[in-house]
Amino acid sequence: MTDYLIKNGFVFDPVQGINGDKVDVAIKDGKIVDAGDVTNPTIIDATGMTVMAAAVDIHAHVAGPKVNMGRNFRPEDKLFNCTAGSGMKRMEGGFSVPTVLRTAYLYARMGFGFSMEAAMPPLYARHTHEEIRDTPIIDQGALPVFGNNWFVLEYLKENEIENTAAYIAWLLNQTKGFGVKCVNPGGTESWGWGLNCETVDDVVPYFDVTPRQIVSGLIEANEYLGLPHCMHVHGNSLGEPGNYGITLDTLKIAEGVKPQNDFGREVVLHNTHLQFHCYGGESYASKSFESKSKEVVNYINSVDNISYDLGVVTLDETTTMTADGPFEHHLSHMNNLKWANTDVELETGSGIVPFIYNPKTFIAGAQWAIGLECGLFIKDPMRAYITTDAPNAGPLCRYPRVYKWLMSAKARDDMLDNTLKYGDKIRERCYIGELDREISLYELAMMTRAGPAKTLGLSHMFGSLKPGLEGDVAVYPYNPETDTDDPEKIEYAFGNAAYLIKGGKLIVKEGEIVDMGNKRTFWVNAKVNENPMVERDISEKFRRYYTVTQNNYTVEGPHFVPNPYVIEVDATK
Amino acid sequence: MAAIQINLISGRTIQQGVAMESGKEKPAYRDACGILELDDAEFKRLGIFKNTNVRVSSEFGTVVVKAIGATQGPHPGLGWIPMGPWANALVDPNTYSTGMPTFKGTPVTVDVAENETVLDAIALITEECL
Amino acid sequence: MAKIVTDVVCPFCGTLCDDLEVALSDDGKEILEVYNACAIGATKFLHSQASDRLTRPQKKQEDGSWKEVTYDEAADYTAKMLVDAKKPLMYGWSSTSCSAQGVGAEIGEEVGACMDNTATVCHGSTLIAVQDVGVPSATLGEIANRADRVVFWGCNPAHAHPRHMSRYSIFPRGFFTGKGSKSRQMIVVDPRNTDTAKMADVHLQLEQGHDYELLSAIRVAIRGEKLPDVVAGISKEQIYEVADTLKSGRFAVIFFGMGVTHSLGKNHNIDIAISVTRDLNDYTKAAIVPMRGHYNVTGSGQVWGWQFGFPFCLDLTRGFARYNPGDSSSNDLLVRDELDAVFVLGSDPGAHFPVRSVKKIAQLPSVCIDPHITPTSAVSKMHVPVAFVGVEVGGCAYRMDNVPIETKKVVEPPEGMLTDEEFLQLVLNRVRELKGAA
Amino acid sequence: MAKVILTPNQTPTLFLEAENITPDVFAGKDAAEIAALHGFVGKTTVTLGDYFTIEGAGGQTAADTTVVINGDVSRVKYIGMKMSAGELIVNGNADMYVGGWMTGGKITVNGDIEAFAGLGMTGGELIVNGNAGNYLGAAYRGDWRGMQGGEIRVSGNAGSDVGTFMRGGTIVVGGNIDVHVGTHMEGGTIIVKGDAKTRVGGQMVKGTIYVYGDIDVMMPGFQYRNDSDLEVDGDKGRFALYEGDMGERHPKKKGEVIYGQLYMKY
Repeated sequence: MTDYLIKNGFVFDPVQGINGDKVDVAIKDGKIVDAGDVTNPTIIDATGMTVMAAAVDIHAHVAGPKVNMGRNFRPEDKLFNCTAGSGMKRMEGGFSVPTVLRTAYLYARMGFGFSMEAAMPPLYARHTHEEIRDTPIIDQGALPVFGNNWFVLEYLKENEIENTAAYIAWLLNQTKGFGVKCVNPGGTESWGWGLNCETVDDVVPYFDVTPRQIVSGLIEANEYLGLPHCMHVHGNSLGEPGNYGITLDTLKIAEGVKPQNDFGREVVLHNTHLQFHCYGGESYASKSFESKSKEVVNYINSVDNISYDLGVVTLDETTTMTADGPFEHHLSHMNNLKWANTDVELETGSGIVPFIYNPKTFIAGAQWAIGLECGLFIKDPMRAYITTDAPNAGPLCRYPRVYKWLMSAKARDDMLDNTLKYGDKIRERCYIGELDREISLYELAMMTRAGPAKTLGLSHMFGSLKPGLEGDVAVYPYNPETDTDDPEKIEYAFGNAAYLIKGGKLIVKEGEIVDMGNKRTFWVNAKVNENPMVERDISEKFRRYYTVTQNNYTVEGPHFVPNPYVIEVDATK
Repeated sequence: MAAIQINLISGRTIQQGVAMESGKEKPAYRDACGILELDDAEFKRLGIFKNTNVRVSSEFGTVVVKAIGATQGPHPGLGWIPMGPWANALVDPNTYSTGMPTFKGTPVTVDVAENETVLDAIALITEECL
Repeated sequence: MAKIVTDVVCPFCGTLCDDLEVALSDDGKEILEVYNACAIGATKFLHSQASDRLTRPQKKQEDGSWKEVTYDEAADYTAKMLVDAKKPLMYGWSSTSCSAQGVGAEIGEEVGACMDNTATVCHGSTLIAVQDVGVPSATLGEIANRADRVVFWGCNPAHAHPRHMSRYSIFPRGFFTGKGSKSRQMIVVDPRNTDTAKMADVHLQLEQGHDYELLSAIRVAIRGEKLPDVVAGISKEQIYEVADTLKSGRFAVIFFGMGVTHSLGKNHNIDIAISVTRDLNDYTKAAIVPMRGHYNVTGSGQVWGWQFGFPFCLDLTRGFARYNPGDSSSNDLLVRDELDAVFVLGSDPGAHFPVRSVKKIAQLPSVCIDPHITPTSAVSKMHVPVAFVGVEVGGCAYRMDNVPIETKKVVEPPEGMLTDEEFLQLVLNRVRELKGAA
Repeated sequence: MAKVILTPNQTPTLFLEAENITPDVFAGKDAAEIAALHGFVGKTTVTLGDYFTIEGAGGQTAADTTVVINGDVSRVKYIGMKMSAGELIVNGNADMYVGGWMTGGKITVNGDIEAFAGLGMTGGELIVNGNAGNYLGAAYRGDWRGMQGGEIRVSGNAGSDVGTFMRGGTIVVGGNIDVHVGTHMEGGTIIVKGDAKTRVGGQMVKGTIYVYGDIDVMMPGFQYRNDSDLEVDGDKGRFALYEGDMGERHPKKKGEVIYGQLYMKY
């Protein structure tokens, strides 16, 4: 394997406290090493450029059944937008829901090394893994959804944490999943009857359990197992005016819970796409709707065991997709566009609706502002990660644009003054006008690398350039000394990495993708004590209520996970 | 000889499925699919007994099949040929720019062809195409 | 003592039953019996081992006779045909595994083919409708566990999906449907008094070809608006009654099949059935599920979806993917004379396309890859027999509700026979050699 | 106005895809440059010069460029695609996608055209002195934005799916029309001067359809409202107004529900 030495770049690595210093970065046998430890390395001249560890995406919808439904039911998303293959690359297509090839190439061009598929319906795990397998270059994992799973509902009604944990361990193994995702706890099961859970204390029909019990129990089970990632929640009443109170209720469930794991993770709850959960007011009308990002982020600032990602609205035509079935139904009534829904037996559901965040409307502009506020109010950027909840709040390709808005008050003002029709109203109803903070490159590295890697329990592999970590390095054509004059340079640079080295392989060279890498699928194998009761419950449910046999449920073999990276966890003590 | 006009539809039958999986080159496939199911009233109009060979013609082609009594009827005005090359010799290929030929709802004429044989699938397709 | 293989997946229809048990001879070479399967599924397993089966490729000679060739020769012929053609069609892809579909997609991309699957004559209309209005759906287990109103519209599962009603839709005693069929109201809409219709609580024997009008009338009735006295041969009283039955259920499901996808209006018939389902969700819970035919037609749409973004009717000739049924669809391409070569795998257009399209296949350079002798192989220039997927080689397949299940290998194929995937890999390698040389 | 004349000199063995045949692309180019423009036959790239004899030159802009095709182009797709200005005249039959996604200018076809003409059109004029195919002025697959502006006039008959998901503009069909007219229509006007078959205005939300002749089967969701004397596209007559589709959602304006309107001429 070639050794690399990246010379003369401005390096940003918050884990090592390197803030723009010119430090050489060396890679040997696929790992970062001290610059002195490489022999005859290939030199990459990063003069005038920004060097960071490859980025880590903690939450995106890029593989699996609902993503593919989003592709297949939106041919118009690809009209005049498909491109031919060239060199190593195959054909690509799609804007809001790109094909797996375009997803991989986009991530590479944006300097990413790892992406977490944010919601995997367990019964469809094979599908998710087939897409992950066909997405070259980046490492990926997938989070199975648990918040509406019948086993979980039944165990947590009685607060049976050990049984819940045993079931989680079993399911992670069966589906080759990475951690615990919880979407609209209880609400999606209620949606099986056309209903919803709108607060943390609404009772799930028949199962007689509340979202509060589900969230609390899943956090406890997650820490009982000591999984690398914490419980990853998308709370109740997403997108509803006035939902910030429910968000605070959800976050407070984690109060006092201490992380228990061997991976250096310090949080116990990750609230995803916080933007959608920070709304005040009673309707979407400009006289009622308001931002409550400050209230929510201030609470998070006051504790130390919660992280979140932003979910910034990028003001595009996009495709919303979530395991929050009732929300998508609600959305379809708002815009009358096509609506796909799949309820999954015993487990979860999902919905998909195209959506246009129109900058000419007050509400889309306010959502844009709130997402950015979530990134600007944070005190500790190690706990706030930049996402667009791709493709829900905006397409994956817009990440660099979000960086620009976060890093430049000028760019934000330009939006408010020139692009958004209701800029003044948005300044009035949101906090965006009072925020002049500009995220620095050092903070950007926390919010896109060091932070997400730590919360995923992967800081021993990703997120920093410390010797011993994976040889995942991105070099961007951005000169922090001279390119500060024009925010557009930020957007360009972070969408057009000059170099990406992934696992020690040169993937992007002078802006061109030259290698398909050695992609791995990450999953977590949690060992628990034998639990005959849970085993019996599982075989009983398969015999009576599933439409596949238990033996045919297990995802196994090189077809689905050809290049696994298994993280072992021992919870037998 | 009498001739009648009916509306032709086609689709799967379990016999068609079994015969197809047993080999489309075999006589059993012809026996399962080279048939036209008609209501009793249509047999009266044609003046024939059940299990008589008939010629079915549409704007798009002609085929000889054996007329049998409706197994899933009555279905007045409808004739049924199980999905397969015999039905497809007759159907309307117009897709209305959707990609889907109009497999169901082809107006056809049925007349008696007692002395003609029902070809097997391979012979039929060979005769029509080669 | 026979050896029993359990949890076998049936590679026939989109029901994708996964509880089959196959009894093998002591040496594991012969299938003796198939348990739990329907008549068609059992036949598929048993016939796979027919003694008169072809085991080597055959090339048609000038005089119409067939001559055995090697797999390498067949792959070379296929690769040359695809590379030389300006606009080849690669059709089928439904009775094979997702991994074979994946290799096929790479070939299609390399040679700039039009690629289409059997949805084009099956549920292609459904895919178009889903693109227009979406699809509120559910897995089959949701239906087994919850549905108390079950509609079969233009489909006849008693014949086409023989175990559907017992496994998923009518008879199972699910979590919230403990009384099985007694928990459910069954409505069948079909112009024939089918064997499915005979089991129904309500049979609407509509006039053939007027599904769109009847579905529209149900929407009108759901909203409580006025109706004409008779629509599509059904009285308005009966239409209002059916609308009420559906609205009053806790969970309604509409299954539909070729009766609507093949009849006049095609995608619009599905579109409006989906609209009915959408409407019902304002009153209760409702889902709609297409009764997909081939066991893995769904899978090919999925594989193409994540690789190219479209589920069928792909035109890759320009080096990127384009899609428009009516233009890039097999039957239109054939009838309009847009093609100069045809490749078929995992389907039988010779039996299932209108004869006008089959004639075009017969006139063009053509290759048919299929375990069986079929009307397609009869009109093709080359026939490549392969191992049976789901019997002699495993692989992933997607059920009609998109649930992926891995089919099993139960017995070995005859010695020296290749699988679809292996043959495709030979073709892909040869294509790359030819293109590299060019 | 500058004029470019294309005379077909061979029929493509398969079909020629020629979206470059528009005033927009021809503007600023001379005959040789136009002849060098790409077209596609299957996976092969060809030039317009391979299939046409080209005379004249484009004007400075699309607006002052007229393109004339003298001859049969019934095996040529995408003529006038995305055209924004100027004029295009086809003296012969043309294949699919004539004027697809056009935004302005004028196309006249003196012959018949195939399906998908005026797909997703937002402006301009498309005149067909002959018959048109299916999906005239409709939306591309999956899109809810069909024809949004401009005008399509067909002197002969039109196929099925005319004006699907139409949101604006006008389609006039002088002859008869096949099934599914104005399905999912949410604005704009369709005038059918001949007969219609079935499924006129199915799932219609808003917009107006006039039918001068007969409709074989009326959709059950349309309700008779009243009669009125109207002048429609220069033709005076008495029309019966039906509103619908009652099975479909409808917007409200000032408290009043807005329906699709279907006028039948007596």
